Amino acid sequence: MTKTLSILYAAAAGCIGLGLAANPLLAQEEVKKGGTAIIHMVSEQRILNPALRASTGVYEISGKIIEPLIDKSYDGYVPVLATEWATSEDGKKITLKLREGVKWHDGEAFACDDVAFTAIEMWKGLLNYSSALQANLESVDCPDPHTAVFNYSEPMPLELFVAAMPDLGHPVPKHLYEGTDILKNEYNTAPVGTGPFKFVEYERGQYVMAERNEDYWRDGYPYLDRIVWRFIADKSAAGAALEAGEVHESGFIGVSMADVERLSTDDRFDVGTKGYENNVAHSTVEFNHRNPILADVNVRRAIHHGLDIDFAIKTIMRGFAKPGRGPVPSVGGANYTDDVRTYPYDVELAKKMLDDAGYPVKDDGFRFKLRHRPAPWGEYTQLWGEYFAQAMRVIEIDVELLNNDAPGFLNGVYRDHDFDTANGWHQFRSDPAVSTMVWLRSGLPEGSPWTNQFGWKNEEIDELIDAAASELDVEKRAEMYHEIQRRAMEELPVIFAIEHPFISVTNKKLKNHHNTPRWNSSSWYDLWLDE
Amino acid sequence: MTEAAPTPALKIENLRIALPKGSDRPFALDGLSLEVKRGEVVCLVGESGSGKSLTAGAIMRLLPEPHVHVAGGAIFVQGEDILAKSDKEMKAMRGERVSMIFQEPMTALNPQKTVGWQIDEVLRLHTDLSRAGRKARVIEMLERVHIPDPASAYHAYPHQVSGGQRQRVMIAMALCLSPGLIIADEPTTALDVTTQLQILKLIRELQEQEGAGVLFITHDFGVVAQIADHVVVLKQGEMVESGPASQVLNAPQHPYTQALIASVPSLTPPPAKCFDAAPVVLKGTGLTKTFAARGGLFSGRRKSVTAVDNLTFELRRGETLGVVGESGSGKTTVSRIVTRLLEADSGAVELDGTDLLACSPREMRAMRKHIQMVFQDPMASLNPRKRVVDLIAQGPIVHGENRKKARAQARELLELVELSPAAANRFPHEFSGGQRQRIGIARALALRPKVIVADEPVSALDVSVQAQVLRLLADLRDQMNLSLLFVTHDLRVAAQLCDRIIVMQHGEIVEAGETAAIFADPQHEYTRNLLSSIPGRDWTPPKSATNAA
Amino acid sequence: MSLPIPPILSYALRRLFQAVPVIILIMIGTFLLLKLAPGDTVDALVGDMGGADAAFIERLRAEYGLDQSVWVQLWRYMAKLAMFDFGWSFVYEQPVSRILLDRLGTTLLLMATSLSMAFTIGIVLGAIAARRAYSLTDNLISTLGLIFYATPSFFLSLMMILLFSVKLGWLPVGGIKTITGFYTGWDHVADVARHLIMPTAALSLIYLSFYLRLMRASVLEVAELDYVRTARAKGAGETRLMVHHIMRNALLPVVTLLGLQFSTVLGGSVVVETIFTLPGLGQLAYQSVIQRDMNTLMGIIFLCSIIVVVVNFLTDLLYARLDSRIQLK
Amino acid sequence: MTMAATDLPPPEPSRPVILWRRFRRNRAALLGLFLFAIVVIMALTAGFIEPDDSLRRAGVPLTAPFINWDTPLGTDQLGRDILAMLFYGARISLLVGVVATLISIGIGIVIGALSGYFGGWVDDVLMRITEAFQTIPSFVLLLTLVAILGSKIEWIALAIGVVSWTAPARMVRAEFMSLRDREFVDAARNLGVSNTAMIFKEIMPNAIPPIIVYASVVMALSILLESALAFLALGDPNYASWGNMIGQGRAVLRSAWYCAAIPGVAIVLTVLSFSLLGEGLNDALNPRQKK
Repeated sequence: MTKTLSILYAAAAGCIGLGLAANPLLAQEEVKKGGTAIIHMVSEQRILNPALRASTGVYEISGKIIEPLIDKSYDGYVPVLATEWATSEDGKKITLKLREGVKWHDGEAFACDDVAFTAIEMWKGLLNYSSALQANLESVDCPDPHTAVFNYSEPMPLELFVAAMPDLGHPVPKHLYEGTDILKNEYNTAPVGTGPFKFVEYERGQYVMAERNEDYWRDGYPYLDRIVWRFIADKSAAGAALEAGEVHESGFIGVSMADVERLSTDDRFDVGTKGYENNVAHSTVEFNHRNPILADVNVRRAIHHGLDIDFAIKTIMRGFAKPGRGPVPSVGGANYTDDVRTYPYDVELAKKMLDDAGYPVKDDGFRFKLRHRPAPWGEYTQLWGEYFAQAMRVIEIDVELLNNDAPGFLNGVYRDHDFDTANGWHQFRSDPAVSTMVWLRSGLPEGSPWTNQFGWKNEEIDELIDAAASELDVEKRAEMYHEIQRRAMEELPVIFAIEHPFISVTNKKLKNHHNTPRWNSSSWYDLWLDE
Repeated sequence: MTEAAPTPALKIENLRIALPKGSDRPFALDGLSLEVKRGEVVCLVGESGSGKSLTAGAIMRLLPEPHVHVAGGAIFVQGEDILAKSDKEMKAMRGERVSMIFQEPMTALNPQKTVGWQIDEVLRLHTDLSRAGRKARVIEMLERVHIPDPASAYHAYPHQVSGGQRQRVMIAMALCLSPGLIIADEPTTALDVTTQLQILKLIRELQEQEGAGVLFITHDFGVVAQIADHVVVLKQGEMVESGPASQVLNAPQHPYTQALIASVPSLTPPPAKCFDAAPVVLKGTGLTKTFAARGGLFSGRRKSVTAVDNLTFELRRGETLGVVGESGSGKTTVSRIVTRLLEADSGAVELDGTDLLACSPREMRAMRKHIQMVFQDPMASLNPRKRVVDLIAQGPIVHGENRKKARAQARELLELVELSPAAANRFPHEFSGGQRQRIGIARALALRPKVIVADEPVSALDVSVQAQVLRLLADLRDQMNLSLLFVTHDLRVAAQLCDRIIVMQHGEIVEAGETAAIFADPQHEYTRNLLSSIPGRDWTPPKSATNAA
Repeated sequence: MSLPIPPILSYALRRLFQAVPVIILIMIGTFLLLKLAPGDTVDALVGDMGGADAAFIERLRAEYGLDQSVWVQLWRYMAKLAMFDFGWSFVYEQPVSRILLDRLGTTLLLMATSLSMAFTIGIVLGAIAARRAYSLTDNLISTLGLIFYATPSFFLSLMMILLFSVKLGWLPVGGIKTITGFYTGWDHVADVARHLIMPTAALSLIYLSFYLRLMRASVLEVAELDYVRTARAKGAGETRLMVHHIMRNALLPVVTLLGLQFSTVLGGSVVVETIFTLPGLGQLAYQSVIQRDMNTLMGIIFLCSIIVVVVNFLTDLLYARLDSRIQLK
Repeated sequence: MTMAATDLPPPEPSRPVILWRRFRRNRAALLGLFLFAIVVIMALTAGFIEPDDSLRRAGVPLTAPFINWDTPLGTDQLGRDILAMLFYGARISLLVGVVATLISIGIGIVIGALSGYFGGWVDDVLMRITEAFQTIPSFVLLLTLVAILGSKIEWIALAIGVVSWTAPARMVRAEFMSLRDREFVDAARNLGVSNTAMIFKEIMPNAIPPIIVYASVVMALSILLESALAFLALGDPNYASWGNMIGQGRAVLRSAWYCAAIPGVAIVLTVLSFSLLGEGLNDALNPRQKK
């Protein structure tokens, strides 16, 4: 799947493939030790405790300082702080062997107590997304300092547990948190972990700095002396900083798409999507199904036909994207199918469908008006929203864009449901179980962002989603997801219009970069700088 | 310094000063010739716009060039042709060989520098004296201009000394290098009459000591009579008469000079009329007004000033009551209290038996038509955005008159105040000062008031215009049987117009009575002092001249 | 006749006393205003996290006291503020006082440099323009000032970054210091100065024209005054006139503007700090608004009020020093 | 002898003629007027340039200027015609400028007039409120208001007006305080004119010239503020505004500079025109008092 993507994107922008292909050759070079890698980040992270906040931004920094129990490589899940994992027959007990001889940065030994404390106090109660996952976790036993036993009241599939660990399985030192107000603990912003780099300082609004951990448990690592994460909110300025050599890498499309395109032809940089294999996102158009016009599937279909997705990909995403095919993205492996209904760009057809649906053009030149909320997540969501309005006017639907800042947008769409259509940018959550669930399942509690708050309800799909989640047979499960995907494309509760990969721009002086599937979140113990 | 005695301090030959294009005349000054000998005071007399101040500018070479520039003639300061001098040479002349005293002592001194520093600057610019030497010289000068406590005055800022003292400082500055020529441009116009006399005496005294020539510019024949050895009269840039003071003052040759001198109000009041039979129209009782400095919580109390203290007066129908005093005497406050533009602290103002001070704002608005005002500054008292007809008609309209009718009446009033009806549709700035004051009078009359309060109505006007306006006021008063409360600082004016006067000092009446009686035999020392300070008191303008006014 | 010693202390106290109701008004107004905005800090946080489930969101809201009524929240806030407790920032996970302290330095530095640059260059150019009023020099200076004023600061900033950082490589694109430089002493000062050149230029060029125009008008006006004529009649030359007689009086209205401009410049620094990633209060204020970080924003506004009060006080002192006629009462 | 009282000087030309003569003397102001006229003409003729929808896709995205004559100034990322947006943007700029200025000057006049005319506690209270508004950095207040109201262009104009009234208020107050002491006000009061008429009919007309001059400053500021909001992605995307164009254009600044530069120059020239106009109006309306 990685391959297909690479080829595809290489086709879109010829040079990226070259950049990636050049990598293996360079890997032969002799490793140089020392140096400081400077990494660009768009927004400040403020909290640096991955056991309290699950987001890529937090991992990007804290992943070098606080290690997870288990990480992911191109060859599958690999042990980090946990060396072995097993489950009991009834699936209610998961036993982990913990790595010995690991020390926290303050010199204390890492032990099962830490894992037990973090799991109960943070993963279960305070960590977003994890609280659902660990809802049935009853206790964590420590038969010895290097064995942790997770006790569940209901069976917990081991694969699910393991798959969640790279993101939701970061232990923190119990001795620094016990007996304190966890949410206000000072180590949340000055993390102490076991990772290859030790936290040095966090200058608000400027940078976070971490330095080499001399006592790192992987002998001889890390190579770098220091990592600095620099916050530059303005993407144009970030592009300039990359060019001026003031930062070495910018991940998660931290520069404008125009600069991504421009820098991809620049010899000094590797521009590519490698290292984000689990991370793709959709640019969507979301309908408020409470609006009777939009409740009509033919109207939604007509709208989709009115969107020139190829144009949008070419112009807004500079070709670094592909048309979406429903809630499961093309990186979804076996669960993905492209055998779904598609909606080619066809203005005349769209107009005809709207006429047929009973919405002829009125005197003012429009059929009806939509109040559209574009997500304020920066350049492409903004342009995508404006493109939506532009395209709708071509098929005689008037669109009023309601621009707001982030809380205003989230509130307007997800809590007040004060919109007809919205557009957004939604990250695929590694497993279709999660994504289909949040997007298509009805009956979710009000107010949580990036979930189905659109008034969409289809009992058959609800049933399918529930069934797929508990299905153990991999093939059957995949078939169910194919079916959900097909129905989603048929019914179009949401238009998953464009599938985006994430893109990094990396200075070629950085070596061993983007060598794992969640590279920006990983520990970078083997990263080095050719300077 | 040149000791050659015959060289005059200043000699001007056929001087011509050009005005910028589009001005009302091409030359501000056309063909002026005069000579100021050492030890002589030459008065350059003229009304506003006669070009007298530009003459001073030309001598100092401080005209606002290139718009206004010397277009011909020659100026010799102590024999040197200054028009031929370079800027640098001229700079060296100024302050050292020719110096100047200005009209407004407040604005003519830099507010941010001490008095000492500013006099010292002259020495710094023109001498090599040491610091201590300069300071000694400055203090000496301050002593010579009779400033009390020169040592502390040295460190005072201009705003910390009184107007008269400031003018003394200016004089000290002008004289400190003993220049051969001193130009005094209306140096006493802004001063009170008693101060004026002191300053005039001081100038004379120092000039005699130094033997310098003085070119004294003024519009006031009283001042001329007081100080001049020689007089030059200017009219619209042209020299109309020149001669020894006694000759010009007492036997003017040119009709213009004659008219000017005739306009100077005589100090002899007309015979007293009897008003005992007339009813009292306006009566003030126990009026008191104190200005308290506004204080905050931490500001500390500032001294409050009692502007008017327990003032009582009566005004009968057809009578003119003059309120006379120097600045700060509270005379203006009286006019404002009576019209309730200012709230008195206590007392009563009865207008035909109604206490104005007890009226509600609504009642007061209605009462206002009975008591109207004529203001001092004819420019500032007319709303510049209103046409004349609207200005005059405004009062009646406010009091319920039909607009059309009010405007028609306004046009009639214009004729009454001897203005062309064509003036009705113009704006105030298109008129001369005297004409504007006529408009102000018309406005006051529009409401057919019983009482007119006039606050220094002629003090901003040239002497000839002043005479006309005074005559108009008197005529109207008699014609309409008006009562006039007339506030003035000018005793000559008071003498001409007022039946009775009250003399005020520090908010109190020091003397009151019939004008003729007071002028003839002042009882209070202050009144005596005032009367004796009137410049040119001993000179009586000749009445022989054709009385054009 | 001698000048009494200005009772500065009592004056300062009185100013403070007057400022208190204004500050209370500001604080309550800002609080209620921000409460009117759709969404709260939890929305912003959850948006930042990339989502969370509903129960978690409710828990956070309760944790932060956002489930209380607005008036309870306001009362609690004001009660704390009365003890100079700015509260906790849920966005930065730090006490607000610490955040403010971290940011204050940069902002004060930026403002001090830009305002003093704008002021100095503005008055010098203004004086030159006025002395050669209506000449070519004057037109050039005045028009140039207006053009700078008319150029949006973000536009100017972007252009400068393009030219000086990317094309020429002379200046860093942003930040307040070279993070990996570890400079100390004068090297540190020089490093910070290098980082401040472009933001200072961007910010000061806007305000420059204010001072320039005001100074030009002021000099022209003062030059017409009687005492300048007096000084000329004493034989003083043009330079002397300018230095001793015109400048100080002409400066008075300009100094007043300096005091008034402080909070305006703080507002103007929002954009400049954002582009140049300067960790200052302007950028923080912007972030606080869009994150609904009530406590931080309130802290900034409070701090800003205090600074404005202090700056105005200092301006008054300066004014009183410049103008001998003014005595502090 | 002297001029007879009834002799009147020849009548002056009408006021507009005088104003124009004074205005004309300032060459920079004439340039300002010229630029301003261009902006107005652009706003008026926008409908001719693009009768339909200025935001429609008009050509291949990111066409450079002077290549395709259908889109003479090129197109932006979504293929929108930069020329059409420029013309419609003039409308938005003028709209924002005029509306915000009216609001700001309106509030300023009311507050300043009351404060300056009545003085005393009215002045104290109103000035405290003004100080409060001045203390909060206006741009931060603007951001807050936009966060509350959302980014509709009407709201933006309103918010800009609301944050910029303090300076006009102070100016009007100062004008009123100085005019209040002028004799013509006493004269009117002495005629029995009421407070309302005094404020609006006597004093206001005299306070208007400096307000008009200041309005040009507010107008210029409003346009700059709108563009700064748009730069922070808080503009109204339903309209082609110059600020929006720069905000979006900066993403392609390096490859398609014209997307940001053309509206950038438009803003500079427009704001410049207002400033120059303001100077000219100042010359025309407040000529130096002759001494």
